[in-house]
Amino acid sequence: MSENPDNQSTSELSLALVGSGGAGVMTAGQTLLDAAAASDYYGLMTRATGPQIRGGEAAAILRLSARPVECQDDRLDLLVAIDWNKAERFADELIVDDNSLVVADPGQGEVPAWITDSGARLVEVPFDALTREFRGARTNTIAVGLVAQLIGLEGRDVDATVRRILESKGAKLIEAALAGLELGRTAAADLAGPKRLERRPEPVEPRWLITGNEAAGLGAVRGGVRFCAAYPITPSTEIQEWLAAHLPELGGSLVQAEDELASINMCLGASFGGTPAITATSGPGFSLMVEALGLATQAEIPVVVVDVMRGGPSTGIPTRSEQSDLDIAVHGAHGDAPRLVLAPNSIGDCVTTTQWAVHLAEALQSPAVVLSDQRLGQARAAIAPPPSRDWHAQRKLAGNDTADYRRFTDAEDGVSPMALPGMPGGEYTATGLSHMESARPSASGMDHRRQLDKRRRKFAQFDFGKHWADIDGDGDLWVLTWGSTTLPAREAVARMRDRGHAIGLISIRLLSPLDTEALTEALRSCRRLLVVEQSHGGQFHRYLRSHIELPADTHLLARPGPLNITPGDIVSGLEELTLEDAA
Amino acid sequence: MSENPDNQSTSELSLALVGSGGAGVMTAGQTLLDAAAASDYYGLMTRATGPQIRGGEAAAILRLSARPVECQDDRLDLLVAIDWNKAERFADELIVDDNSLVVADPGQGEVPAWITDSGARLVEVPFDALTREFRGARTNTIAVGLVAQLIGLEGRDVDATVRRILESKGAKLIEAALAGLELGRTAAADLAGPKRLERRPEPVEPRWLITGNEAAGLGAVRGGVRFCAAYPITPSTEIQEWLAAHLPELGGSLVQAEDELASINMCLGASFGGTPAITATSGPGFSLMVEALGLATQAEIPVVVVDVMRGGPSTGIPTRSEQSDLDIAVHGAHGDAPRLVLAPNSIGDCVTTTQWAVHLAEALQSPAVVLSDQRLGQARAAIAPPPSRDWHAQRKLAGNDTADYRRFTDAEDGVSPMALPGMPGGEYTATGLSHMESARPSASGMDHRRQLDKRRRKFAQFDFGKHWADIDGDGDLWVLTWGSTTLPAREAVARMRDRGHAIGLISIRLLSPLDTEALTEALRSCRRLLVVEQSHGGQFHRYLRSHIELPADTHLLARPGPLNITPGDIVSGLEELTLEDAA
Amino acid sequence: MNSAVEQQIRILGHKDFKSDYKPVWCAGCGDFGVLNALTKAMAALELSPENVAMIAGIGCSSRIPAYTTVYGFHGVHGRALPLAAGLAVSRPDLTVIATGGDGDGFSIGGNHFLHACRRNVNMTYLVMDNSVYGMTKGQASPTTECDWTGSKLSPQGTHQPPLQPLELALAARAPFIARAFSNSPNELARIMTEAIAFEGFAFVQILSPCITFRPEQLGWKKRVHDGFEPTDDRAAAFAALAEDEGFTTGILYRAPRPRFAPDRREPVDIGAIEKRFEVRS
Amino acid sequence: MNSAVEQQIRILGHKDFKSDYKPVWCAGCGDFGVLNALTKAMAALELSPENVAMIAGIGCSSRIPAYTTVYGFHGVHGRALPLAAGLAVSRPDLTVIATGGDGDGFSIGGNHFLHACRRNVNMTYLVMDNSVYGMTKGQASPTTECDWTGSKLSPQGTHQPPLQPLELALAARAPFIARAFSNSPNELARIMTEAIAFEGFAFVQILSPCITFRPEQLGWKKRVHDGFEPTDDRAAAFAALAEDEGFTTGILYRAPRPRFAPDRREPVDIGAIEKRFEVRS
Ligand SMILES: Cc1ncc(C[n+]2csc(CCOP(=O)(O)OP(=O)(O)O)c2C)c(N)n1
Ligand SMILES: Cc1ncc(C[n+]2csc(CCOP(=O)(O)OP(=O)(O)O)c2C)c(N)n1
Ligand code: SF4
Ligand code: SF4
Ligand SMILES: [Mg+2]
Ligand SMILES: [Mg+2]
Repeated sequence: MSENPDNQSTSELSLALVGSGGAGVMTAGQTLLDAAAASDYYGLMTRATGPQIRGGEAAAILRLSARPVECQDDRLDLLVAIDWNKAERFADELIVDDNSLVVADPGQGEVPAWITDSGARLVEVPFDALTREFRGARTNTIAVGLVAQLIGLEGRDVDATVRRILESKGAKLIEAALAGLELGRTAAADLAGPKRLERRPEPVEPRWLITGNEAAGLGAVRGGVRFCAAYPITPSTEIQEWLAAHLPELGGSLVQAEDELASINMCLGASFGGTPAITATSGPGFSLMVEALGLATQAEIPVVVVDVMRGGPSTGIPTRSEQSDLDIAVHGAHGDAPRLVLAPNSIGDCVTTTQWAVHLAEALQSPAVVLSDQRLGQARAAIAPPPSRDWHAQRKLAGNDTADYRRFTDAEDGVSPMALPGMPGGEYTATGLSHMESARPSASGMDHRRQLDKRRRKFAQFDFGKHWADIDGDGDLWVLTWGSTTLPAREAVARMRDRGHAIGLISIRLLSPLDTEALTEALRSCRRLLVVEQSHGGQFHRYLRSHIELPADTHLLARPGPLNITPGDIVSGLEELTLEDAA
Repeated sequence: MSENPDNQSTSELSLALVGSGGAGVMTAGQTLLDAAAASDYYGLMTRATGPQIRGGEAAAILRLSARPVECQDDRLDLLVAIDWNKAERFADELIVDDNSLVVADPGQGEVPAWITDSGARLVEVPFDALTREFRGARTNTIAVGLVAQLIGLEGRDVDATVRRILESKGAKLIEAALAGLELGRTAAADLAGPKRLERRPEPVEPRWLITGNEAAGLGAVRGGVRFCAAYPITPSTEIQEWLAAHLPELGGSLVQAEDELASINMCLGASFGGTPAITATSGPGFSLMVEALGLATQAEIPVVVVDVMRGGPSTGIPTRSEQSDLDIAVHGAHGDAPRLVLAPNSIGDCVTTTQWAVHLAEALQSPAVVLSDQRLGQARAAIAPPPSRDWHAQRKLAGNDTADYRRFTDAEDGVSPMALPGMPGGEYTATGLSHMESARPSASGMDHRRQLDKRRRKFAQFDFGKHWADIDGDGDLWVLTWGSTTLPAREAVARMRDRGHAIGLISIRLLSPLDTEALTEALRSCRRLLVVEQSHGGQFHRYLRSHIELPADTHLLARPGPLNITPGDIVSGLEELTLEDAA
Repeated sequence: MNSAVEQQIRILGHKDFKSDYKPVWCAGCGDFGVLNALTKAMAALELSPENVAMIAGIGCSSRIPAYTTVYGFHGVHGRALPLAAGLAVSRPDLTVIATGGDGDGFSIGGNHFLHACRRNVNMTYLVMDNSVYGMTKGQASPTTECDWTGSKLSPQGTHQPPLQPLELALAARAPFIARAFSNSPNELARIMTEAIAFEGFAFVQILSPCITFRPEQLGWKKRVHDGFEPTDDRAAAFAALAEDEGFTTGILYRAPRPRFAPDRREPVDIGAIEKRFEVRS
Repeated sequence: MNSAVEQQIRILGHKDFKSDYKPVWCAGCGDFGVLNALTKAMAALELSPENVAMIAGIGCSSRIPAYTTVYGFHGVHGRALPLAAGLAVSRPDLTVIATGGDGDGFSIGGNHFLHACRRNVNMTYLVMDNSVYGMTKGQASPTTECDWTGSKLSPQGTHQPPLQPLELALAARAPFIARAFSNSPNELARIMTEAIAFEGFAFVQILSPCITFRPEQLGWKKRVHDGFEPTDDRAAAFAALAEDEGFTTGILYRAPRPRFAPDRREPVDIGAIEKRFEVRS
């Protein structure tokens, strides 16, 4: 690490880069994250963009830390504005204060009020003018050089990262980029930075650089998925793209479908043939899939849908996160159609939960919905490698002795052995009609009930183990949440503990079927509960109420996306609860 | 009324006709119902059919009464089998006992065990052979003549009804039919019938002969609907057909769409243009509409969808009833998208509730779902004419002063005045994206929340009045239900009262938004509650739990369709509750 | 998947392809003829039931899979083709036959039909066309004549010209396009045999009368005539259609082209893929 | 509805049809040219903004309604045509223009396109075709060349021939079919004017380059040439398409036929309808 004695050293730091699309703040952010990772740091970068297709306003928000972090801090140590074009759109996410440093190009417009009013220290760097000092230099590389220097990133890690990212672009571009880095470093030389990252002790643990969407793709193939059909939709497309690149390497295949009606049905067709299948989408696409998901329930065809949630209803806010598809994930089917609904609660957990979803869908011959969101999916992080699990696609298949084979036999554990095309003697016709054990359609209420009972039983009797939730802590004060809001909740809980509070956290991973017994048990000591979710309607809270008795003193912190829920917000919510108690 | 002294006279009677499709039991049933109506009776006919397209087994089940009835009794006084072809499929709906008379053709197979074991009196009539006595006579007309005679229907009313039904078919057919009636009457002459309907005192109230599906169509046009786009699906097609015949008479129009995605979007297009619009469908079609319903929520376009529920999930049991689309009706949207959900609780109420739905959708610029079901929709009844209501489509429109018009202005009552194409100065672009008051798309969390708050407010502030539920009775014992199960519940409550129990009944008509305050208030005196619904998963019960605190002593009578929920079943459920109490 | 399953050489007759379920169809429905011809075609091709999958949507016609002894999937309305594509792409060892009615295939399923023609996955698509929605009791379908007033849903007719399935298939680049008649069993079985044997997407429109809701279709017998000569020239095929009034049978167009095969890459194991995520310094 | 609204005679310039919203489009996107030409066409037709409705789906191109001063509806992906049909059928007094991209119109919306061609409701359909999904950052659309490997979702190409919108429209019986180029403003405005003035369903494929994800489309300028001569002969139109490589512009086909009009009946009041339910004895 370079030395910069006049600022305080730290093991953790938050920063952001803003600028209009052409300025390349996302690439700059990724370079810094990757370089910090190479310098043995953990870290996270989230993206915020405006509606413009290309060239609109953009912000890359980073947190770098010596310990694993997956959520942004409440505030920034450093904010670098290559320009101020519509940056006020992100004002509620880019919080600076009198401990923050703000670096801006004086030629790119006035510093906005929310910055000047904040008390942050302001420093001018003429990024645009600097580009003229080396032919081909770009403002974003200059910014990378500047930031790296200010926060004390190892120069060789930054250079190596830039080389790697530009690998395929030719020597000339690399040369210009390295010159840009140098320009930035020089500009930083006489600046007092914010805190400086301390050097990490060696040796360090291995880490991965991965986005939540890539992680979901990996989880799918770890679970045994070998087929994907998909239709592009923000913010899920990167899962599809990752699978398009990697399924063929694993002997699998991906089909770009004409729409979501086709993609989900293609998946059902593949799965009917014995190939574990997945599709990825977001709210509008998911809405188009609910009919086929009902078919999967009735015909007992395993299939996994990853819904990377964004703001809704309707087209909503395609580029920003929300946790408001819980209702449709759980209840989006006509008829009585309980299904598996799971939610990853960290970027690394996107691997694990998606893998588990494949395993469960296959074991239970059921559709499974994985509720990820834009916050997890499009964030890139340096994380500890997700643990390997031996969850694989293991379908209960019909044996060789298929005499008198009945596809929907009323099995005690609710899971009827499945025959696959190619198995002689197993021939049957899968159907969305109510049916007898033999698969023969039936309009009889008795046959109907027998299959409904059986399907209920398969969920009730399965041992989901302890993975249904992450539970941590004890005491009478608890936070209950799910999905990506777990990340600020974890941090809030840690802060409360630092202040001496006994507090527990439950993050539910298996939302449906909900393990009401275990949840009730986990909440046994709880007298004050804060439910945290990123939805306007409090969908999670209502869902919990429909299944269990919540403590009388339950508060709800529900906020639609993309309004931030920070660790600080949750701490405030908890303080209210504890204050109330004191009063 | 004809005289038949050897049987007891009655003001109410239940009977059924069974036979394979070709036998025409449905026409026979309708003839009897219509003739009884002409003889000043109320009555109801429900249909049960097998999966065969034409010619499969069928049963027409009738109840005729001097007082309004809309649900079948627990048992039959008379069962007429033209043949026994697969009649056992309906065994659980055709309950006979030692007070019942069963008439069957000895040439058409053995009497099934459930009949012979029942203790019912058995009588043989050779329907098939009788047809040979008059060229062109048909077994079903003979059966009508026989039944009419046995139960004491006025001959001239039967003859007139037959003439009317066959009006367009020519003299020859009418002649043959009348001869058939006569053959039936003669065959009945030396039979002791079951009970005999007593003559009704004159003058009698006016009555309508109508099916639930026709009633929904009428409710729609009463409310002001002038556009329908639809795609056929059982059991909703009759609504579409009724509107196809009648909208053009009212200056409106109907388009048969290529699928449900098109039909719902056509409705939104028409409604955007200011024309109140409706579509009718059933579960599978409804599933395809949820994306567009989310658009209607976000863009605040009124629209009504009547979902005539059938067995699910997936294709399920297309011809039979179930109340299992509550979940998707309430929760079937990605994002936070509260919508109106209503349910008629009688055939006549299909008029009223559909009309109200149109009124509410228009007043609140919101999608509204009307949950009817096959039991209501395809039953035909002689009922009191539904009361006329002054609920009309009354949209809050932008005024003439459109300077600075903002389509989604943050109105205090949550309802932003709407401009319609053709109004100068009101031009705006409706959108499914999150937006500002001006309708301009926005990815800002603040704009998003403002519109979400506004839309929540429009539901919260609206005065829905007392129609949200039918509430009747008091005491500490209550039945809580919705939709078509209200019919047996009403009768069960009446029977309990006859036995001296104080008991109350609540049938919720406005399911969403649920008036939790009023419901809690209505249940204030309730200590023991029976929740009744026709779903396997107890969707209604879970939904109630998510919104209100139910009494500790709450029982659930939930049964999937088409398994019958009779008044007797509900009485048994109530007895258990009261017994428990006594114990 | 199937490679492990030992294949027995059996010579099966067409009755071996017929299940013992009694069809829900009305007596006299054209679909009986389709079922018969299909079982004959499968026998003629010496297929094994376990290696054939019939995929259907919803409708009277779509009930056909369960009346055979092969694997079947009776999906939801309009989605037979994507179900079949997913199966055929992931299990190229199987013989995949998608089937259904004119409503299922050309109304709600029209988009998948278009894209299936282009995509050219190796499968057969048999549409039993009766110009009506039989299952829902007689509404106009896309192929219904515009002046048919027999439906309560369009009592004054459809107000639009019938869709032309063959012309559309040709415009959408289907490589095998034919028409047959359920009442001409031998020609039907022959055309089906060729369609199933064809490598790629083979589409057959089968005129199959609905005697219940379109009894006048009994008259089709007199109007149907063979006449199409297989060509691989699109212009010639368009020209043949210009002459056709909807009752010419035969193979209209046959022009094999590379069938859809998804991306292929050098196989690696998951460990190697995971390594790419590791932080390099 | 509109009959009550008093009509003012105003002469509007094309700028009166442009809103003050800044398009989200990339600088240089072909859709700017479409917006310009459209506002010119509306001015030339002396339309009043309040009597025009532009209906779009989702995509870069589908954003266009809000950039005009007419009524607009930016619906969901692929459903512009049914929205427009519902509006046009119920409000025949309006000028209804449906619009969107090639993904919106031919991929997810393909079925509605087929049926809109047949149904022939009085409206115009303008598709801005850039052979790519711009909005979702560059995936292949139905009109993408099969060997385009620029998308991460189909890195080895699409494995299927591009869909031919004009040929499909012709096969599906659209009565007005044209192609234009966003970079030929005068011809584009002229064709739009004719399409909007046409009584019935008028379809215009507009080649509109995506400079961000298909920068090579800047080369279209050199390939595009006029050439179609309007004909009302389907065979001639098919023949013209056989010669076309996708870059001929002009009106290909124009053959007015009765436009869709739903059933009409003698007006009665609701009371008379209700009377029919009364029990008669
Ligand atoms: C999503 C959905 N919409 C509507 C239906 C109702 N439906 C069942 S079959 C059918 C039409 C069948 O027509 P066709 O495909 O021509 O088959 P046919 O019965 O004539 O053989 C319809 C509309 C359904 N099952 N699902
Ligand atoms: C149901 C649904 N699926 C997918 C998407 C994502 N999506 C938005 S626009 C688009 C494609 C747009 O392509 P095109 O219509 O060609 O418009 P362009 O952006 O190229 O102008 C897609 C797939 C969506 N919004 N809704
Ligand atoms: S209704 Fe028509 S298509 Fe259906 S089974 Fe009967 S004859 Fe066949
Ligand atoms: S991405 Fe392409 S289509 Fe979209 S605005 Fe940019 S240039 Fe136009
Ligand atoms: Mg048909
Ligand atoms: Mg495009």
